[in-house]
Amino acid sequence: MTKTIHVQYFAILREQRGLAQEKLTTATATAAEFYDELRGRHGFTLEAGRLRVAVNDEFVPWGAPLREGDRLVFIPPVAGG
Amino acid sequence: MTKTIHVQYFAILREQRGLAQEKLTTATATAAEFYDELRGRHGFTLEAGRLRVAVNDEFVPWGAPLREGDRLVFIPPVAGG
Amino acid sequence: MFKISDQPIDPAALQHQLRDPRAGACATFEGWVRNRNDGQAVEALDYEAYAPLAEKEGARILGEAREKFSVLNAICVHRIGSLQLGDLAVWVGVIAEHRGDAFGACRYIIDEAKARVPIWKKEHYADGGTVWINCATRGSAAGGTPP
Amino acid sequence: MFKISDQPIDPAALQHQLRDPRAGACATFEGWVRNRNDGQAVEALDYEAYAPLAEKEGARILGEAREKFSVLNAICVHRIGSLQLGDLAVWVGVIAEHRGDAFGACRYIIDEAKARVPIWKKEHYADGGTVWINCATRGSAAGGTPP
Repeated sequence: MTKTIHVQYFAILREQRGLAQEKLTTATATAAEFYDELRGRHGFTLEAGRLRVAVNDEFVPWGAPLREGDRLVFIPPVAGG
Repeated sequence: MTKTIHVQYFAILREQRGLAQEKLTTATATAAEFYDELRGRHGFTLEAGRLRVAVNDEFVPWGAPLREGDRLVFIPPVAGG
Repeated sequence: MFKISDQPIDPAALQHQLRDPRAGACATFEGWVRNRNDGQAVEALDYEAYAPLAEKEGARILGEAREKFSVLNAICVHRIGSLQLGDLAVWVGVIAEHRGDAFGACRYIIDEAKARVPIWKKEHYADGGTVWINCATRGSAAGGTPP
Repeated sequence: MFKISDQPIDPAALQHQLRDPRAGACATFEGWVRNRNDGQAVEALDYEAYAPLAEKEGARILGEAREKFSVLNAICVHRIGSLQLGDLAVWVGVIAEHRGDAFGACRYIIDEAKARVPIWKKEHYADGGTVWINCATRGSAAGGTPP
């Protein structure tokens, strides 16, 4: 079953994708599977192991199931300050 | 042999002496002996063990010899900040 | 209060918000854009944040600091956008009755913020290259634009 | 620079003196007059210093901080005279390339200054009593004026 997911990109992911956000449909079941799909499609250099993921503005485990209309953010290693 | 010593008082010693500085002659040989003499004369409540002593604006050991014209300060426990 | 700001930070105004007659100690930390990093001459920085989650995670960190230390109040503001050398990138201020708690909490907040809050930093070097800090080692394909 | 001042301290001006393009971190500490100490309601404070030795000892402490930590610059100013609640009694500012050194040196300077620099503090309490802090336990004959 496919769902529509809203994805927002920051930092190196935004530059590698060439845009800041997009709406996509996917048949994948979890955040991890979805990132792997996107990585193949957009050529992201970072492996999932170096990222965290947030759904609807909260950190979630990579195994979190995707639901119709979720807003996803993949979070590269941070460097505040 | 007596010498003239200039003494400056701070904080509780200044209040107990009732003045900020004075010139005194003494026959004592060291800072420690001189403080004991003053303690007896002025009724200072603090024992030497709780004080430090400075001669000519430098900390010195209590056994430091006194010389004519020295400027002495007895230093109560500090409480900066 | 933990805030992401696209405007210059005003430390005097923030510290004024912290005034409290019970406080005997105020510790602050400022992160400034410096002219070198890892031996590279830095010319400017871009900061980018995922603001809604950054402010939530920042608020969590302030809450943890209050649990670990006896703190009266704490504020952290992180700047985003294009910054020049010497600009103030992040400000942390903590007040407490005693200095040990003020220092401890201030250090905890900046350490955790740098490790956990989704804010990214892109350095622009004198040689024309750029790197997203931490995203990759300089010079690798992932790291940014080679000079 | 370690200075005893009988005029109000201006933190913004002092921090401005610390600006340096090499610095990535600035840690500051402020000691404020607070409204309680050891359960007593404090109304005001007098600070008194043996200034020539205080400034020498303070300069020694700054030198030690530079030996122990990788510091670019450090300033400490201690106020003397009559202070009211909330007034700034002491300001320490340290800049360094990295925050660990800035925090470590700032903490070292205030800890050593409080332990070693000849500055004395007399508290005035709401009940009319006064105590020279550290000179004696409150209530003893040596401690000051009972209410």
